[in-house]
Amino acid sequence: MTASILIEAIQLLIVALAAPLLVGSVRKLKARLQGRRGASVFQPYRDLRKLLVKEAVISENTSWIFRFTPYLVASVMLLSSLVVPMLTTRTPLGFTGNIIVLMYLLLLATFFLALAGLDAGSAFGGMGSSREMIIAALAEPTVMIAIFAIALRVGSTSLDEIVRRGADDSLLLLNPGHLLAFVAFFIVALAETGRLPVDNPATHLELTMIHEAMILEYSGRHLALIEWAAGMKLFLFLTLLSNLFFPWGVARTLEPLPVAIAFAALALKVGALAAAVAILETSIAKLRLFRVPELLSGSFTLALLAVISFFFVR
Amino acid sequence: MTINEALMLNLLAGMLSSFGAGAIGALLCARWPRAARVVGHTFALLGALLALGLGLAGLAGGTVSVSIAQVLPIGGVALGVDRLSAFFILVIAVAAVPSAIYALGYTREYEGRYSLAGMGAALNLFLASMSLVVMARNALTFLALWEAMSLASYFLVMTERDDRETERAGWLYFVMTHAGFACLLVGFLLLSHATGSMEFAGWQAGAAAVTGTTRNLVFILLAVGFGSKAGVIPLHIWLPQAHPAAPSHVSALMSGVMIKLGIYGLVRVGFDWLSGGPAWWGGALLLVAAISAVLGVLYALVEHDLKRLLAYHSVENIGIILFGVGGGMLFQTYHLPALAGLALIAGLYHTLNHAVFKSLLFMGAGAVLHATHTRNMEEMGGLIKRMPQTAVFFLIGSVAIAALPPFNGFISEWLTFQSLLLSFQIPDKAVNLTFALSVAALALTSGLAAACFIKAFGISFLALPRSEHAESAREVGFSMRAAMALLAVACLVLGVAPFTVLKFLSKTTSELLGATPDMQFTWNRIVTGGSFATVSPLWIAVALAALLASIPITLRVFRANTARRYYETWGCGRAVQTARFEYTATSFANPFKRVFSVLYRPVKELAIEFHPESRFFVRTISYSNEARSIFDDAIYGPLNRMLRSFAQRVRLLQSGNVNVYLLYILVALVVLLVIAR
Amino acid sequence: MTLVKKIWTTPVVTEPQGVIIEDAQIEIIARQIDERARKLFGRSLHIREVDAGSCNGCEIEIVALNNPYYDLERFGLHFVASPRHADCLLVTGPVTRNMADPLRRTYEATPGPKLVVAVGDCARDCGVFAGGYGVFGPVSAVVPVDVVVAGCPPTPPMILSGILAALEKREQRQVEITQQ
Amino acid sequence: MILATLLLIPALAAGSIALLRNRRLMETVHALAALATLGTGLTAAIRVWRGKTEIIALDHLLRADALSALMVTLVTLLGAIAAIYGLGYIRAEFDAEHTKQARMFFSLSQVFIFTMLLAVTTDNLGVMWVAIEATTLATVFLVNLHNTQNSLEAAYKYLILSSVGIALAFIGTVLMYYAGSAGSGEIAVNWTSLHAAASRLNPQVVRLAFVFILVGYGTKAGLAPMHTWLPDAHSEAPAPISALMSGVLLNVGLYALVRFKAVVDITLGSGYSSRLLMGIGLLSLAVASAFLLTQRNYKRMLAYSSVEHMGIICLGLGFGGYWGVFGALLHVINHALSKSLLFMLSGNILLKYRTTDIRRVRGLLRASPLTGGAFLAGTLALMGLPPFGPFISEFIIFRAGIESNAWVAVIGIALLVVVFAGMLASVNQMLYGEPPDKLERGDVLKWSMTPLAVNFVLLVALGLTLPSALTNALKQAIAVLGG
Repeated sequence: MTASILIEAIQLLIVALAAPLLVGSVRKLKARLQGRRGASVFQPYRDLRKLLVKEAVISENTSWIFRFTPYLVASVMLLSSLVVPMLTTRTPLGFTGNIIVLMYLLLLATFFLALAGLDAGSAFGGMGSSREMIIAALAEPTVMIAIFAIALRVGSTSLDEIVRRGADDSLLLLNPGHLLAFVAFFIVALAETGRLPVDNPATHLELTMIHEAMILEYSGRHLALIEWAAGMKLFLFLTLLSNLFFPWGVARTLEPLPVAIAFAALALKVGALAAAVAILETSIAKLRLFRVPELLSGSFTLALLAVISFFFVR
Repeated sequence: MTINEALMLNLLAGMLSSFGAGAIGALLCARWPRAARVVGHTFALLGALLALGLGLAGLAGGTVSVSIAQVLPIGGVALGVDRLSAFFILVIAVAAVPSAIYALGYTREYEGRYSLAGMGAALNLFLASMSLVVMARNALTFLALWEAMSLASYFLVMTERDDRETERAGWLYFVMTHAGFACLLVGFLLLSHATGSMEFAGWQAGAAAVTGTTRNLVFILLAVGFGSKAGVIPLHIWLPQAHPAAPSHVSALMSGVMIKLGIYGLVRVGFDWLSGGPAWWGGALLLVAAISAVLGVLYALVEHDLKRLLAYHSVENIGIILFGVGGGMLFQTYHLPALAGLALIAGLYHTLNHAVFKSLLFMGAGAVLHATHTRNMEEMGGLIKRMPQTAVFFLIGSVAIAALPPFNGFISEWLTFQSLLLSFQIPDKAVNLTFALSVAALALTSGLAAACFIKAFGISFLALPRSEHAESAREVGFSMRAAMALLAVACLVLGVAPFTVLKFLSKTTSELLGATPDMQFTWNRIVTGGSFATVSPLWIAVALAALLASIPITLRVFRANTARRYYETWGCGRAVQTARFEYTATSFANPFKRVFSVLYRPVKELAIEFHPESRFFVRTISYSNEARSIFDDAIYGPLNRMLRSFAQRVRLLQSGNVNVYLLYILVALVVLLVIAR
Repeated sequence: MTLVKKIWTTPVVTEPQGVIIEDAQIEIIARQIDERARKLFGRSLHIREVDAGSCNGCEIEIVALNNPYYDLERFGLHFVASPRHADCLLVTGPVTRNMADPLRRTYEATPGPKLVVAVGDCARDCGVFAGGYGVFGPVSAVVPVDVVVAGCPPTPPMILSGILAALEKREQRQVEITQQ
Repeated sequence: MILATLLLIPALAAGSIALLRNRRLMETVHALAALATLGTGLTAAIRVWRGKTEIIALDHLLRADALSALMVTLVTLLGAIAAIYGLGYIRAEFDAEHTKQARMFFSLSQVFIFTMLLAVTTDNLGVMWVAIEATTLATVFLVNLHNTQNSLEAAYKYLILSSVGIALAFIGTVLMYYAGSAGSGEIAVNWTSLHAAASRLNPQVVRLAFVFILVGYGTKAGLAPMHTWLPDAHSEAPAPISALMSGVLLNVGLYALVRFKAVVDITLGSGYSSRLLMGIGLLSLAVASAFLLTQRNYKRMLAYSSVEHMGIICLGLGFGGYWGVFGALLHVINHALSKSLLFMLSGNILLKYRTTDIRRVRGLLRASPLTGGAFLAGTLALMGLPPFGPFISEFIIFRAGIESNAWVAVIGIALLVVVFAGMLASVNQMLYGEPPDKLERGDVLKWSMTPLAVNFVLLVALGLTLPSALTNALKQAIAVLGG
């Protein structure tokens, strides 16, 4: 019991603390790929610390929704970090919900973020909300079908079960459905976390913004929470991708050594995925907004193929 | 606790006499509108409370059967309560109680404008016929009550009768519902002919003997009849007309409850009267569910009339419920009763949930309408500051209908997902694929629903008021807020403590299917499909609350700057911000319109009037972007035109010329003589 | 593929810290900024650029700060899209009548603590545009300016050092940076 | 004896009114005669039903069995209601200067009642034929009571078409008689004799005869395509007369038809007449639905609705079997009650709005709540909604239909939906909205409307329950028809 609580605490801390590092690393790698030196990988921590000491300028038009949202979004991400199996196949709080619960929790955060975007009455915010929601809505079927594909293979939608049974299956990567589902989920993860080619996290042009446009009004600690939450979301998605599809090294017991190995494995896997994200972001351009549905329907097709392949291979 | 029949009977009698007293009392007070309002709604409330008791008692296992041979010929009136009936009585009551409370305040401004006596009578009649129709135990009782329910609701829709739009809405509603009734009539008559009984019990016993075309025909007819009441696409067209036209508490009842009786009928058909059928029945329901859910929400997205938007969401939610019902039927076909139970529970739970949050939302919309006198979202905005409590209630309803934790919509949608995902146990590839696509449709629906309610809440309640009406809006009266508060609390309770309902529902479905559903649950946890999935709604809520509380504390501990300064919205330094800078509902929906343009087939119109001196100065711009309804264009429009042109042609027969008339008689004679030979 | 290859073969063009190629100042300034900014903004400074009527000469120089050669980001400096996110306003150009109010609003919209750096001769004293009918006045006539960077246009290193100066002299208003 | 009295009262009343000059006196005689007729009629009917017997008078000239009793009840009951309503209506319509019209109205009304009573209580098919022809003659003048161009044209058409129809019916009757004579020697022109000899009739001739009778009496019953006179005549006649024409007279035509059907069914089996009746019933429904869908005149709307309901009754008769005929007879009652209610109310509306154009009647519920409310209830009843009688009778008819001829029943139900759509649109238009500005609020003819409460109460009662007395009465009537 103590060990489980400890593991939960560790997971929470990992997500909370490593998220800015992950963001920093992706940025650093991107800078290097662009031939720049770039900011330190720890720059996001500095940004957050600075934002916390600044005052918050809040639009007069806003309501409590605007102020409440950053806290909610951050809380949702922290809660999600307790649900996702990171180091061990047994997350004590895992029973709070399966992967569908996780997806809906994330949608809750998006919901409020989009509301906050509308709250100030600025055209940018509304635009961001509208765009964010169409992408979120279109990504949803792919997520669910990809989940279905995984669930079919392991016979469960519980995150623990998926990881545990996946780890037992040595021929995992030979399964075509598995790989298809992975690619589909990866594309969706990019869309959900606001990465290229769906959204450019570094843009300055309001008219091309999606996520940024929604948070254009935020400042000070609110902005800090939202940036932090965005980092955590990226971290969570990369963790999901790595542990659901490549559950290597995840600890089966709560003893220190396997957990330590799991930690290292997690760092490696997430690092590799982060590198993949960075390379992808450097090598492709952002899609026009109305091209994004095509990308997402492509990923949906892949996910559906994964499901079909299960039924026909079975 | 055992519930004896006397208690049930007393509750039933009490309920009916309250509704009766309400109806008659309201009519007697026709000269005193205020008295009519109070009497009508107070008795409605009392009756609804008794209905609540009846429903709960029935769910706890109480049964009752009443039959009065004297009233209605051919079998007389036969009523009975089993668990399924009791559950639907509960659904009715759960929406009816707050509606009655709400109506007390809401209808105050009707005094002197519309007939409150008629309205009070119709409301009581409506509630009574709804509660009774689910208890009906033979064909004629059911049909008579079903039509009485339609009639009462038609009167309620016609309350604000000065409006031509209301007139059209009432007409369309009643005609559609009557067409549905005609289907039911034929279906019932066919079934009773085939089974040789007018009693429902007889149908169940004799259903196995009904085979082939008749069986399928009965199913199709009943599905169409009940589907038109439920508002499934393409039989939904009356819904977005009638619900906005009705007074808001009536919309709440119609949308929250009445359309659910279509679901009740479908459940009865599928699991009781016909008890199972070929796979295509369930498959067809799943298809209809997917179409209703996705198209329902898509039409809602481009709708800027707040109440009409909600009405389209009812279409969507009926689709979600049908995923459960249709899935259940498919499972039953493949002899997986445990899964059928799970799917049915999901559908029924969503039925209850939808009743709760849709009533809440309609009441919220009603409060907004009451305060701003408009249903057009483009004229709202900023209401969260002017009507803070209503805003909170509407927000809770929005989050619940968007199926987000920790509210009730989430639980039922989660259960629906689980039941659909567990379909892999069916050894048929085509069916598997159907389910997979249903999963996708449901997921798309939930995403779009979230988007739509961001629009609905965000555009109506947030930012600056878009019109003077919205500017001068005030919070509504106590009774209206109290009603909404009740429902908002219900949303939360049903969301964090689903075991309360699941306990009853699992018994209900066991009674219906003869097998325990494939799920276990305790007070804090639901497990489906062995270990297929778990959820602990209570823990999610608690953990979320705890984390929410901990973040500000943590920030304080780390001495974050807590200073706040209010300043204007950032608009690139432009001089003033007015509501015209805001993103509108139209613009919010535009990306959706473009992405799904195949379905919307939008008609755009851009008219710019230039300054006479120079084309660079614009005087006015008007832009409109309307979505067209495929169904109007493809089905109802042609049908209507066909009927009318047929009628026009037939009218030519009545030329006014006596010679021609005589010719008709002659022709008739000759034709008959030829036939007679 | 060619893109990946190119990325692979192109060396890092940002000048390493400690090697002076063209202007020894950059490095010095950078290091100074590093120290100062750490105190006030924790080595993170987000900049919002405001063109208050400039001929865009200064903008070209400012944009150059973002390129791989100068790579402003490595110092924790970053251009942002909204004054709400910014700590520092970089104002260029003589303030035209139409831009005076927006500039003031932008300043107000920026959460404190905040800096204002006026970039270019025009921002300092309206430059050649002084007295023009559309000109309202120098930046300091509209918002409190921490540092003025002279030059038409100032070089990127000068702008950098301006930002540094701003960090140093927050209490003393109006510092001028000129080419030595 | 009672039958003779029954016929004598209206006959005498008609004669005496024609001689009277005092308007009040006319009214009194009219009302009293109607009530007396009602009393006598009910007594006779109850005697028939109670004793499960038939009353024969005047050497088989008059004969009342259970079916006649049913018709007598309807004629006298609605006759009385229309008479009392008519007092107020005629007062409002014709002032002191138009006493001539009033006298004509009262007197001819009594004649009309007399002829109808005669038609349903005689055993002699020839007399029945004459009586039915006489109804036409009595009503023709009533249709033209206002003596306008429209009413004259309507009356003219009515006369021509009904006469042609009745002529065909005459041929049918003669053929029937011939069939009897040819088959088995001499028989009387009495229905009883014909009925008794039915099994011995020449089937070929009977076939032929029934077609003539169907077309002939069908014209009188307003069945399509012989209905063309009906909308004109019914909409032009004064409201109380329209009420009787639509509510009762059509049924009298149908009554004649049914009498022959009973004979024909014995000769040829029920299939033959069933097919014809179902066909003509469906056609009536279809034609009526088309006209109801685009109707602009509310009196014509009610008239077409009568065509529709006659179609439904024909369907019920055609479906046959106990329940089919039961439903049809019950529907006869229900239709009579609701249609007469509505036609009388349409009189109120006409007095109030001075127009029969649906589009110009707005806000009826607001302008005259009582009339509007009753009109709404009546149309709901006509459209077959609970808790009114027609709902039950239509249900029974279609139940019989599904069991005997499902497709016809389904088409019938579908056509009813179209009818529903059409009527609802018209009624919506009339009842709701803002009444015209100049119109003053309140109901007209308040006290004359009181007897309408009888219609209303009976309609609701028949919608909620089926008293055993009525069931027994109908059972006996069905027995007469050989069902």
